[in-house]
Amino acid sequence: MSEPTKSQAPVGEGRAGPLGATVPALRGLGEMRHVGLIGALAILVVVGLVTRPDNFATASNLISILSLAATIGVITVGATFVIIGGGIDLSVGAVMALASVWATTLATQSYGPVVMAICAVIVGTGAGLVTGWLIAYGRLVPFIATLAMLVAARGLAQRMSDRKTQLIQPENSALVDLSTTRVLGIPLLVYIFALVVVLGWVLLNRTTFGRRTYAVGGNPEAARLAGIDVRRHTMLLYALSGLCCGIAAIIIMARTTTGSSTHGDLYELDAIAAVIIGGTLLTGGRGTIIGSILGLLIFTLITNLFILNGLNTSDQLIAKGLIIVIAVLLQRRNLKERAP
Amino acid sequence: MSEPTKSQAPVGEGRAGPLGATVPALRGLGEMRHVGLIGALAILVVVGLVTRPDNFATASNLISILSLAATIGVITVGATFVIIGGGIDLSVGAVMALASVWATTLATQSYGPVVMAICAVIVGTGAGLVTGWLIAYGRLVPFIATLAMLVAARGLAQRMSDRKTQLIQPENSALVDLSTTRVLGIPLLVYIFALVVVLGWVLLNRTTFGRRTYAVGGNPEAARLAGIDVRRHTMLLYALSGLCCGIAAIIIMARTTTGSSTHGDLYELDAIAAVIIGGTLLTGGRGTIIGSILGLLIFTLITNLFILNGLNTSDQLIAKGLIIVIAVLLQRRNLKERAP
Amino acid sequence: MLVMQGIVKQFPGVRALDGVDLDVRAGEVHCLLGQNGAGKSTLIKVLAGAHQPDEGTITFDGAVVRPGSPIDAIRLGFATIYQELDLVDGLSVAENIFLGHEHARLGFVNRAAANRAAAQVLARLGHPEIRPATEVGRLSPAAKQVVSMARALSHKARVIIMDEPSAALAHDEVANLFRIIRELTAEGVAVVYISHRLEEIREIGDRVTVLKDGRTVAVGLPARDTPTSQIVSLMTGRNVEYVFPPRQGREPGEEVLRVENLSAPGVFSDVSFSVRAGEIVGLAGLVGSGRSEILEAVYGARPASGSVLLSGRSVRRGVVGTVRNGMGLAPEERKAQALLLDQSVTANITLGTLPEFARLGWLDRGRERAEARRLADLLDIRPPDPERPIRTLSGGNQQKAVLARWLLGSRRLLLLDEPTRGVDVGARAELYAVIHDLAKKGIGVLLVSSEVPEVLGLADRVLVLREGRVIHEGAATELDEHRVLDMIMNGEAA
Amino acid sequence: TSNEPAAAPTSSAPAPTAAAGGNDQPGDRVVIGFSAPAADHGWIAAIAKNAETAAKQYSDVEFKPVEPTNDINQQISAVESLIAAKVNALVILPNDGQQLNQVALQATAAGIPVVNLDRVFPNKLAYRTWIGGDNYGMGVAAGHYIGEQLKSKNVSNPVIVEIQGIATLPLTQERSQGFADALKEYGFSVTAKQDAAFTVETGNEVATSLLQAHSKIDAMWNHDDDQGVGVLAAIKEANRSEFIMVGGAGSANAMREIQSGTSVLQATVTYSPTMASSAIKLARLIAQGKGMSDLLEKQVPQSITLASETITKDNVADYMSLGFES
Ligand SMILES: Nc1ncnc2c1ncn2[C@@H]1O[C@H](COP(=O)(O)OP(=O)(O)OP(=O)(O)O)[C@@H](O)[C@H]1O
Ligand SMILES: Nc1ncnc2c1ncn2[C@@H]1O[C@H](COP(=O)(O)OP(=O)(O)OP(=O)(O)O)[C@@H](O)[C@H]1O
Ligand SMILES: O[C@@H]1[C@H](O)[C@H](O)CO[C@H]1O
Ligand SMILES: [Mg+2]
Ligand SMILES: [Mg+2]
Repeated sequence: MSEPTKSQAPVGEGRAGPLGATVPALRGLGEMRHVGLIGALAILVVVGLVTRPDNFATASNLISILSLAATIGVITVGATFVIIGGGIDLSVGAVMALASVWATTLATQSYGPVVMAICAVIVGTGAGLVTGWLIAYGRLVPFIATLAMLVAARGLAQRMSDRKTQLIQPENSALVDLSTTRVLGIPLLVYIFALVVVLGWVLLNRTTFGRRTYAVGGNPEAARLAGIDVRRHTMLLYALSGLCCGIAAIIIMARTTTGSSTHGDLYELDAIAAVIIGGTLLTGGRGTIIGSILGLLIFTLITNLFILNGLNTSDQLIAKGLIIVIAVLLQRRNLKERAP
Repeated sequence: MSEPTKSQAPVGEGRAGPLGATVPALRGLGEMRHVGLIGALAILVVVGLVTRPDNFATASNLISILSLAATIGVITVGATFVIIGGGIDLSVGAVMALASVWATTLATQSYGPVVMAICAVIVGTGAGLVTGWLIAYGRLVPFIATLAMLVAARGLAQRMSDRKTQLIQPENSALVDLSTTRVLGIPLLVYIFALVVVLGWVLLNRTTFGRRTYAVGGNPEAARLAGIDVRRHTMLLYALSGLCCGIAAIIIMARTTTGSSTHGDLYELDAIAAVIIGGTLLTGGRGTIIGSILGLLIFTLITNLFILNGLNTSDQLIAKGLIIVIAVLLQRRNLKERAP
Repeated sequence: MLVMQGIVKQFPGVRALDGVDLDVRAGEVHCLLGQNGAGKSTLIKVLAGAHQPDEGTITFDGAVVRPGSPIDAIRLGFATIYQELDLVDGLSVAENIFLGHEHARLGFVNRAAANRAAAQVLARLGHPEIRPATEVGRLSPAAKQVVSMARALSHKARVIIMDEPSAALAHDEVANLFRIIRELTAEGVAVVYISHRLEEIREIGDRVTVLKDGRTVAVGLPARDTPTSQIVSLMTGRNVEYVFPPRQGREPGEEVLRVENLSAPGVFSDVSFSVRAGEIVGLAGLVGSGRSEILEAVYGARPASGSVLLSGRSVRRGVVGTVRNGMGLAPEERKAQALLLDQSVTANITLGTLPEFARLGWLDRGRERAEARRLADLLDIRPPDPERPIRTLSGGNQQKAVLARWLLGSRRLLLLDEPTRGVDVGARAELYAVIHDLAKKGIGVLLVSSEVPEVLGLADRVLVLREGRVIHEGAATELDEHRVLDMIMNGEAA
Repeated sequence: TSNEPAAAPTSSAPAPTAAAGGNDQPGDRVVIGFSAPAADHGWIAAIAKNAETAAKQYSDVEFKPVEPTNDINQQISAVESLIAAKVNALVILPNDGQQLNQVALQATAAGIPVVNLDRVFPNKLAYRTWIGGDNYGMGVAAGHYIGEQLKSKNVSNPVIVEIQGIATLPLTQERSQGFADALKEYGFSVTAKQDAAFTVETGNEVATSLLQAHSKIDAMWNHDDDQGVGVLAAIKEANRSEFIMVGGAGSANAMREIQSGTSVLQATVTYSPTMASSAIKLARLIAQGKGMSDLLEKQVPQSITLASETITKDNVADYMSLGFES
């Protein structure tokens, strides 16, 4: 996903003045995109309110939407970094599964919930470092390296767990409390989700690490010439994604009270889809955390509406396909489209 | 003003020495990559010969490997075009499923095997045209448009089949004969596979369509300014991919004697992985059919070896991850790597 | 202060540098000259830590240094403006300027400080109107060039290397650039300056080093006094000057292009003109005056109101239609708009006329290769191997391939946007001859160039543009450089 | 195999029999929530269909299914939404009993009785009643059938091949255990084992390679008749017939193969999706506070395990009406 200069710079798009100033209409486009997403969300909310007036807008339903979104949400934050940085991470679901399994083996469980949580985070970050290393220093294409990690991590998770679902022991139920304990009526894990989003936003928008991520993804050659250690940065991006998978593992363990090699199946597709619906380009160099989260909420909301309205699966799938298309058309004018 | 001095054209004659001449090795780099893949295949073959001397190298095992590879193989040919053209097609498995279901409804079956085959091809191509249109003219990002098609096509397939597996009726067994009838000891469907590969190769390497595919994927703006109808071409690429899915549907129907909405699950990942292992860049503009097919054969061979050796799935997965990494490292020196 | 000795750099199949020497003094403008592909960019990339030399030493302030990476070079005090614009489109102007050395504390960027500092540098460069918060992807090539310069200035560098900084700049901008260079040298900074425009060298340069075929052929010649003929013959091994073929021998024929009331809001308005067969029409104007946009609109690549008639008939809008009807465009930004970097020179040359090499879609590859080879020889594209990937060619040779694309097939009208950007003196003469020959064959040519002498020397008729409007139209012979510059800068219609 | 000119149209949901007696008389209106995995194969599809058909028979039942999904996380949310909607009873076929245990506990705590269908919750507090098949027993039945057949043919050291469903499900592991235990009684063991994910296509792929790995096979047990369609196609393609094959679950297609007498498939061991109809009936009774009228107890029992029966050419006619379409 790298090619530095394939900038399909639309012939003389949006220049102005002698050399400098931009046409104002174009300036706001970043946020415009979000307006599209928010519009799509709003429409879904209206549909919810109309079709299920008494179930949809309840606090409990909103909380359940957020809890549902939390796992993939945390992963999506990491995926946004990787994709802006010009990469892709297919291993997220599998790494989360591996972290959940490792953290719930009897051996790990004997050290108590804190160690379990730390274990999940370390396993996730470690797996991310390995893929990151393969990509940055081993020169593997990200698609292949993370696909290999996907396959290997699932295999390892199955092997560790002997393909059994590992229950969290009663003495470690503090971990499960993340899902059952509520503060101000909201489960702890939703706070974790929110915290990861906020930290991710700050990291991306307010730190050199974040800004360099755009450079590494947008034009790696330019980044290198500017003195950025592109390889190290690339590796760190995957480690960050792995870290998010580790945190997601904690959440899924809390929600399901288990660690399992089957957790997170196909999360990679959902996470990537959310990032892209959110306006991040697969070619790297552009994108926002807020967009990704909005994209994810759209997905989650669609599912929730389907559940509330008891549609059958086939119709749901067909409708989902149409809604994806419509949501994207709503936020359509993707400035840097290929094939102009 | 003096006369144009073009006649003295070959100015820096001397430079032909150090600067001018190409080292032959460089020219062959395209094939070098294939040498890596062939090396990986060779190693797998040796492993097969050593571990299962009497089962592996039998004609019937080789044929069964080719039969296994045929379905995704045909899809991979289409996927290679789409990816070289700078796109991606996640809908392949679902479109194949839809084509197989449509072709095996009672209504279609009443017209006999030829109509069934034509139906599969038309449905596949039609679905491809729709996604292609959405991408080229509706300006949807390929990832999103084909994801939407994936979801919708599966839904439609489920709806049409009422989620049942549709058996091919005895009177239409001519279709199943593609899998059971052998010419020179090789099932007909393997010939279909071979034919698609050859035609795909010719189309990509010997026609204007193929050449334009590289241009559209490599630099769409340059292609447009060179007078290529980039949109139309993009649409046709997806139609071509759909066509391949239709042909793959015929093969899977012949092999399983059924049409089903569950056919082709996750084929998109396998096909894309094969294409990328084969050396095609996800950014478009580069790649070969031969590479993709070699990549696919490596995958198929791995699975075959595992099953011949009675390995369980977990170990298979771990080993697969490692083998992918090793295979790619073997063909590593990917000229256009990021972060040089 | 800075000495490079015996530098050798080998690429797969090419020895780009074959023992180069360079000696730069503090406070001087040291010019690097050489034909396309002579190794200038490669040499400065070695200095900038972007390439590692295979042999040779670099001495800086008396000590041997080895810039192993761009960071090392920057730390040593070398700042570089690269030939290909290397900016990150998705980041703001300020972020690009300070990329890699951000204003930050504990990893947190201080955007206000960065924007302030960027505004200062831009003001110093004479471009306060470029706002630090603007996304770089939305700037014009010229503005990007300014940002690249700002980036180089933002380092407290002792050596500033500029690889064809003026290629994307118009006349007034170049003057501005020179002002900056003089300020820098006055402070003792050394500037290594690469350009194909000899008159620039004369104006700003102190000493000249000439490269040919990856070797140094002359060191430290005085920039002002060395005769042009000597420089040219050092570079090319023969004696040519900045020459334009004579206008005789061409008889403008029927009208091939008629443009009426072409307007695109905010870009250009009410543009009308015509081009006849065998005629070369030049568009002169400042950067940003709308010349490229007019070309693109004529070509059908950008929406505009008004009418475009080709041989009296209106063509279907859109590039596909205009190309089919015999138009061709050599665009301004070759990397972004013209080249398939991964493909061979041949594939790049034949891209616009593929149908002419095919029957029912089936390519005749033998004929394709033969034609490409013929053109590569004609334009002296080097290395003379059309099967080589075009990305391994130097900038000027890539540009020749872009032109070659439209020398194929039956074109009636060619639109050339900065056709000699980055092309060396020797090759320029060849390109001029080729353009002239095209016109002789009855092809109409519409030419945009930021070099006024080029427009005046090549064109039969000149349109002067200012802020999107045609302010003068007339025969080239009735104009001189001075008058054109007056018009485009001060708007004085004659 | 929806295309067979179906002899018995609604075969899989047998009409309520007279034995149900007064229990079928309308009672209090109850809302029954239903959650199951995505219907990506015939057996699960039959489960969903049967549940719906059973619910429709009662005017006092409002059936409230939620989006079937194979994602645990989503199934948890789906069940949560049913709890929030305050249904009167829940019928849950979890993707994984252990992982949905907590949310079932929540339902029970909220006063909603849970009928656990098929895959079992580990904590008995999580459900009121469990109804499901006997997975271990299924393996045992398959093992005995194959053991008997091979014994009677005096085969020694037979090559026995097993094709599992989804390897990670506990029920798969139970089935394999039962199979191995039964074979042991004859002195036999499984030669090779692969999992095939319950789909026609994976069944076909795995069988294709397994047939290559073993040039002579004596017996094969395939856990699931849905994937069995693909397995049979692979066998036909390889032109093999030297072994006997036993299926699992009891699909109509498998029964037709058995009946034909020309197929390698000679038996199948049942795991009937009719359990879904029964689960709905049980949920209704529980919600209405009724018992099962054939039993003396006033309350519905805590667990009901269906027996796994062996269908062969001899008795296939009796079972035909219970076969579900793949
Ligand atoms: N998409 C656009 N929207 C608004 N204004 C634009 C757009 N593209 C170009 N412009 C404006 O049109 C004018 C002409 O642009 P441009 O710089 O390409 O002209 P040019 O004469 O070809 O100069 P150059 O030598 O840089 O090619 C400028 O004022 C520019 O700001
Ligand atoms: N990355 C590379 N791989 C292979 N060959 C290269 C590479 N970069 C440059 N070359 C070759 O090295 C030689 C010198 O190229 P360089 O770019 O230094 O020329 P230049 O003097 O800057 O020319 P121009 O004036 O056209 O910019 C050329 O023959 C070019 O083809
Ligand atoms: O137990 C069932 C079946 O036996 C079926 O074959 C697959 O899904 C399981 O839940
Ligand atoms: Mg250069
Ligand atoms: Mg221009």
